[in-house]
Amino acid sequence: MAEERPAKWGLVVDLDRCTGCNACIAACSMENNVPFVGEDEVAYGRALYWIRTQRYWEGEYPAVTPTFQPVMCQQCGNAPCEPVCPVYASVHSEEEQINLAVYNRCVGTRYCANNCPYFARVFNWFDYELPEPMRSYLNPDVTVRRRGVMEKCTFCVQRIVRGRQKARAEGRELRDGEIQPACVQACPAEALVFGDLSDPESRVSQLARSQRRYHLLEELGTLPRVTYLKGVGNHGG
Amino acid sequence: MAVESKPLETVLPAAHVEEDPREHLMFDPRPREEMNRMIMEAMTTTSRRYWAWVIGLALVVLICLFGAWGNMILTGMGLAGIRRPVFWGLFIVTFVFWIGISHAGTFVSAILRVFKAEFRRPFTRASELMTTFGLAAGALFPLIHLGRVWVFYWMIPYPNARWLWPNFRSPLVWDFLAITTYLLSSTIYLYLPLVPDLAMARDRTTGWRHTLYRLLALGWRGTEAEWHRLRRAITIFAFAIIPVMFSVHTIVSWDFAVGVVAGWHSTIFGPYFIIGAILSGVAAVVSILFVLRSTMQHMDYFIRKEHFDALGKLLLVFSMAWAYFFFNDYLLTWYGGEEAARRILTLHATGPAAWVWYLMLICNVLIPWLTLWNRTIRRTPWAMFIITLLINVGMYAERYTIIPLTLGHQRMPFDWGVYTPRPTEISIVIGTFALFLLLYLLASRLIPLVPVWEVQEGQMAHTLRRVGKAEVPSVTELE
Amino acid sequence: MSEKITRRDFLKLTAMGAAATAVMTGCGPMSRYVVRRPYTQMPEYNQTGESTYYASTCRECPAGCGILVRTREGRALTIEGNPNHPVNRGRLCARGLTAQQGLYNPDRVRGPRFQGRGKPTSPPRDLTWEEAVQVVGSALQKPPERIAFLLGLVPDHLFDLVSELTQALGAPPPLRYGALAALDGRTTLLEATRRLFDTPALPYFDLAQAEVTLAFGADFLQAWLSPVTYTRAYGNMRQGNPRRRGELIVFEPRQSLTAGNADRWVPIAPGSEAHVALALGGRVAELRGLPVPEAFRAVSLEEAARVSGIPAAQLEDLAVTFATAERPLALVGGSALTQPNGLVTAQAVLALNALVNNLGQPGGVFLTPAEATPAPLTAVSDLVRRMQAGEIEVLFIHGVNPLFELPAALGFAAALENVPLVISFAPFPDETALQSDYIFPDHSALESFGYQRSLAGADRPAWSASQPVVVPLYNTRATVDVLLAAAQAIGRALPYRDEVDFIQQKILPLLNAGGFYTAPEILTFWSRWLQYGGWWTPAAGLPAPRSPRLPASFGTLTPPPAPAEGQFYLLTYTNHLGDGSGANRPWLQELPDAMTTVTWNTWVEIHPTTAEHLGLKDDDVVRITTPYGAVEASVYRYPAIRPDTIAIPFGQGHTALGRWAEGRGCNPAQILPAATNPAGDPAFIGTTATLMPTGRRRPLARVESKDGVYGEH
Amino acid sequence: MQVKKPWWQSGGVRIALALVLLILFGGAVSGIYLSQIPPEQPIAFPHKTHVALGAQCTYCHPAAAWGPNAGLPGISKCWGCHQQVQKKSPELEKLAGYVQRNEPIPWVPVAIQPDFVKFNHQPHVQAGIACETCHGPVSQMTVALPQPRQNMGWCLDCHQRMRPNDFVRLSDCATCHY
Repeated sequence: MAEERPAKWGLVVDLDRCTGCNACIAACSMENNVPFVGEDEVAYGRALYWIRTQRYWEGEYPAVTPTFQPVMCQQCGNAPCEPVCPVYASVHSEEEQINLAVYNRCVGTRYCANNCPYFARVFNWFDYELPEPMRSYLNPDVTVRRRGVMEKCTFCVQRIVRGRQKARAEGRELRDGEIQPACVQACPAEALVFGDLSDPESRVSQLARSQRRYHLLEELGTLPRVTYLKGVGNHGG
Repeated sequence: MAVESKPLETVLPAAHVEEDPREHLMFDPRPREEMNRMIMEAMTTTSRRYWAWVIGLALVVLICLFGAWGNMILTGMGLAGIRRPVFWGLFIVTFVFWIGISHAGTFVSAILRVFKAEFRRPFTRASELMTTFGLAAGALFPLIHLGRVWVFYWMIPYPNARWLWPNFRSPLVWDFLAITTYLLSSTIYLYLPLVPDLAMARDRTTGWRHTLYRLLALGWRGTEAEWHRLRRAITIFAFAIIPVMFSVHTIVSWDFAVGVVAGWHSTIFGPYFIIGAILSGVAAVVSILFVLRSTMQHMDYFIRKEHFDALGKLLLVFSMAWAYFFFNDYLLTWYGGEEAARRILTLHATGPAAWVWYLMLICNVLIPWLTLWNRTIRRTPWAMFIITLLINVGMYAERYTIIPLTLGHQRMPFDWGVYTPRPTEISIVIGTFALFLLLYLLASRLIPLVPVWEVQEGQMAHTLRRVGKAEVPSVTELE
Repeated sequence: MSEKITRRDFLKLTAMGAAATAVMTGCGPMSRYVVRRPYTQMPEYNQTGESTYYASTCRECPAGCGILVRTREGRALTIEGNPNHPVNRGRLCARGLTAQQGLYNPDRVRGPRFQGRGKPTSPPRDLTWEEAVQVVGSALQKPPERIAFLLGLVPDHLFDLVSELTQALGAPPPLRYGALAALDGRTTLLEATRRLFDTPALPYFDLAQAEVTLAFGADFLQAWLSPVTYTRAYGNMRQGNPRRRGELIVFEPRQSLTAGNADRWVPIAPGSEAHVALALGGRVAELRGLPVPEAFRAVSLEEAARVSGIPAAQLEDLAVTFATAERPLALVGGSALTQPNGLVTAQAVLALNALVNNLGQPGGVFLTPAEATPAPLTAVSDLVRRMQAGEIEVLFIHGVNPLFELPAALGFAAALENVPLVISFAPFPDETALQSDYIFPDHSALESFGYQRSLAGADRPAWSASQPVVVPLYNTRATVDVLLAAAQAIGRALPYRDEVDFIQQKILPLLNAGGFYTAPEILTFWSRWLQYGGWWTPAAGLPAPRSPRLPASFGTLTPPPAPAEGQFYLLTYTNHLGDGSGANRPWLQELPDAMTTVTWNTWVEIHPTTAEHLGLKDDDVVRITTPYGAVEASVYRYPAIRPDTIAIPFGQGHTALGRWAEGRGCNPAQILPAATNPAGDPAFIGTTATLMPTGRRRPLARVESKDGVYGEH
Repeated sequence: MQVKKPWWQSGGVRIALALVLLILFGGAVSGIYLSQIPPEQPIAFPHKTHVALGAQCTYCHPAAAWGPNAGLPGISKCWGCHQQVQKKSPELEKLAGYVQRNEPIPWVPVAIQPDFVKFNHQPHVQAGIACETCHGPVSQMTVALPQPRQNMGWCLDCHQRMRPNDFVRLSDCATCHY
């Protein structure tokens, strides 16, 4: 049996490739049983996107151009959400080096969400029931959250765990690119790359060393595991 | 017992010289039995209006607080107006408000006791009750604001089948522990000086009141040894509870200050919150004293203009101190130079909800500074009532500025959001105010609201001595 | 005494508390016991708790992306891209990713029924499939020239079968129409390629390897032809080309997602694309030292600058950039085609590629096989005319929602009244289905067999296969089977046993056609076909267009009329809701529009200075009036649109189609003209509209913070 | 001392109070009791007999070896043997009935975890954990019985005892909760 090697999962977002099409949101929501909340609740800022594309405008007409930046949980190495949770529902995984959202432990203080500088966390304001037979598409690998629970991007930890179990059952190491979160898998522009940052040869590590790299709100010292690659030139960010 | 006589000028400010010292409670003694009777009368007299209030408030508590809360538990936190990114709203604002109010009792009875401020004597009990009931109302909010209140006990450290403990790094756990400690110690501190008065009441009542007071008076007989022990206990508690009081509001401020939220992440928050708490607490004491004085029998004997005057001076000082810390908050942010925090503070004054910020400054600074320097205003109870109510409105606005208005405009402008309170949370907040008033109303008819023995003790210590041609007030050091 | 009682009461209270706690926290698993029914015959490939994947084809738009549907215990869970598929290479867009919300939509039509056109005199009632087949059979027995089939853009196998059926009956061939194809300008592209290259075909632009791309109108990142293909190509153009980072220049009156991602967005006046393309072509020919073809002499650079509102210097700069680029590519589609000058634009831009010699080159233009192409709007209006004239006795409708998608000005609704028998095969109660006599619901896409063979995004010959991934949820039946059964019942049987047999016979020629797998006989081939999700050649390769015959003129040019005072050019465009069939997917509704972040509703985009001029604020409801009608929508002050243009997204404004679609926003088809361009595609561009504030406000559910992004409170 | 009895010492109130308490307490006790008894099964399947006859657990629950769920046998598996076995018993009659109607047997699994616990049999079987370790002495049971106190501490305790060096990974929240 191959020895378990702890991983340091990381994501690279190439903003020069990203078109802002939002397929990542759809992929994520369907994989992770993220409920839709309806027009009024979205208008009030209660949509439950685990990943959303921040769209700012640059320049003035006619040289105006949008900049797209998909933002999801940055899986900080030094995460502000973790120390403030009174019950360890927001907790660091030593094994995967990501921030876990343990739904069944959450009591719903929402402090983690206040303290997340990336606004990556969303809250189940209500129980969002799906009419029959829509519940049939719910992914059984992901817990359906009830009201009063925080949730956020998990890097599709269910896929990580499944992938590791599969590799272990077959007695081999994980291959680079074998595990892909739903957003990475769907991204039509191939702007998202996922992998193990502790392996210097992995594709994600190579991209994360790019000269175009930066991290969101780097000055806060949160050590995000998501690396952004700047758009090139003064456009197309 | 050292007896010292002081020159008149040091005891009373120059302005008081012409005043007859006999206007002061301490120099206007009445026979013990009469005073006891007055207190008993105040405690046992109820009017139709009183019961109407009790029933009304009880209904409000039942419907607005427990009804709305129950509905929110069953439906979801979405009934409150909180949203991404403003995850804390009125609940936490009101929580901090009540914790602030609860500082008054301890401040008045412990700090003023330690500093031997004699004017405190008639209203220590009234303010200690505020502490306990303020905490009772405030401590509900950490529960109310939980998304899943039915598993609140996971925050309590106890060995369990899950092998899990609370996260002691979390300020919410500190908060939980601090508030529990404070509630416990302030309740004991309320109870200790109550014992002789309960015994007094026990000896003057029959029926269920007698039974109740007999149980609560713990067999107090008033022997020298009992008095000695009581004094010791009160002194120990007075000193012990002061750090607890400071720690509680510091820890409440840490709920915010240890966060990475721009505008919260400030070292000044501990003292800033304590000063704010004392300001709002003392103001609330004045408001309550006015109500007691104008609604309960014989209270105009115990609570006099001199008390409003003294508390008014305190308020002025604390308002200035608060303004100083408010200014410091800006100073630190400017010096820290963080763009996000700077933007937050600018937005407070210019954003869509800037009126809250101006309301805070007007109520906390402008109004006290313009009025409280004036002796006549300080000695006009109804004016003081209005001013202190306004100060508490200002302090509420301060907490509102610090919590939802700060959370709404953090580092990622794309996700900014404006928070609007919704009926459910407003109703719950009103419900806790009703709860506080209800508890106070009930307590006012259950326990002596004025610590008779403390007043009597003070009156014994204060005497007018004839020095030459003048009558000079003098105080005997009791302990 | 009393003390004792107090103590005892206290103990009682404690016990009660403990008991209550025990009850409320739930000590045991009693409430959790559920009955499980194991398979009677456990399928070998199916394991409880393990996922099974089925390869199929996405039918949310006609691009035909390959999908892998993850199922477990007979339920379709998530949809992933098929990594081998030549169109999407494992990638997928939001529409495909949410297709299971169509399958499990609670508002589906659950069985054949008599619909009665929603008239109170003939209330709907359920039918059996035997009755349904009988109804279809007797309908097919009507005089053949009085039978009409109106089909959607998917699936191709149904179109093939109906073609054979109508041929056998002697009826006119089926019409294919879809708002997506119309807004793409597909017919115009087909006509342009026919004129220039002699082959009507949809062009395939090798964007990934192009180094300077001029795009006229085509929003290929979101809606045009095959968005996933082109988005992948876009990514590779930016960062996947080892030679250099590709540059993208887009001419559009309103910044679409594509223009938003461009290096340069040129806000061209609507309707002047042909002028610019011609002028650029002339200049490029000069710069490359070629004789300027006659057709390109029609417009000078100055005139183009005047008509389009682009400074001549900028046009010159663009011409130089394009002419001197290593691998230039010019791309055309969408709003550049759906206008009176559309056919000229299409020819001019395709010829521009010929000028820079990129036909069949890497980073150039190729032609995809164009079979089963959509009908032009002119053909549909012809059908409407015949319906109106009472020349149609039976109308079969499948895969299209003409009452929603067609411009209301065409008069389809009124014409439908004159058709005695309308049979819809819609799986959803859409507008048209509710106005039909019968609804005989087809399976939803994830329950059906089928194929797509015209894949505009494939870089090689390819067929994409569909197969059911779940057992049909309701009493639905494949339309192919219904038609085959009906034909048999009336004694006009086609030589196919059922749908699968039909598909197998149609794919027989692929057995040894050089695909990446071969098989000796159909059953082996069939299993591979289902396993891989289709058939395609192992190597990329599309025919290159032959060098074009450039006519002396591409056609007459009409300069766009400048809008009168108070009038604005009206644009409509498709976002992730597509042709509106996606509006009943709640997650597509919840998905923020890429450019505006608005969800769940329709908005009208107005330039901020125009809005200020008109005194309009965000979220003000305005009435948009054209000669053809009026709709109402909330204002979105959009900084990236020409001040003389307003734009409304297509896809909302349903009056039917289930709980999530109904009564939401407005349908711009209500106010679009029925005019066509010379190729027969609609000529929407150039329509002008007036704006009238209604005095009401309806806040849009936007995800962005107006305060944070625009600095407004 | 002549003190009037307070209302809460009056007999009626006390009896009423006692009744309320009794109901609450009784309800709690019976609730706890009900939660601990095994559910009714469609067929009183005798595990004991089958194990005694040498049937391996993974014969009927084969997926335990390679998948997350051990799986419940379908009627085809039961009938594979019982077609041959002539012995008549009422329970076998029931089985024959299901087979005849081609109906799945509506078993009620007893070894279940809540939705938020993602348990996978495969790694446990691979690590050589015997079925009885968690499922109890099935070889002595007729119908399977729920094992009490299969809570988180029980999982962690075993993880710590069996794999002390791997406990960081095996106590990671994401091992079971996501």
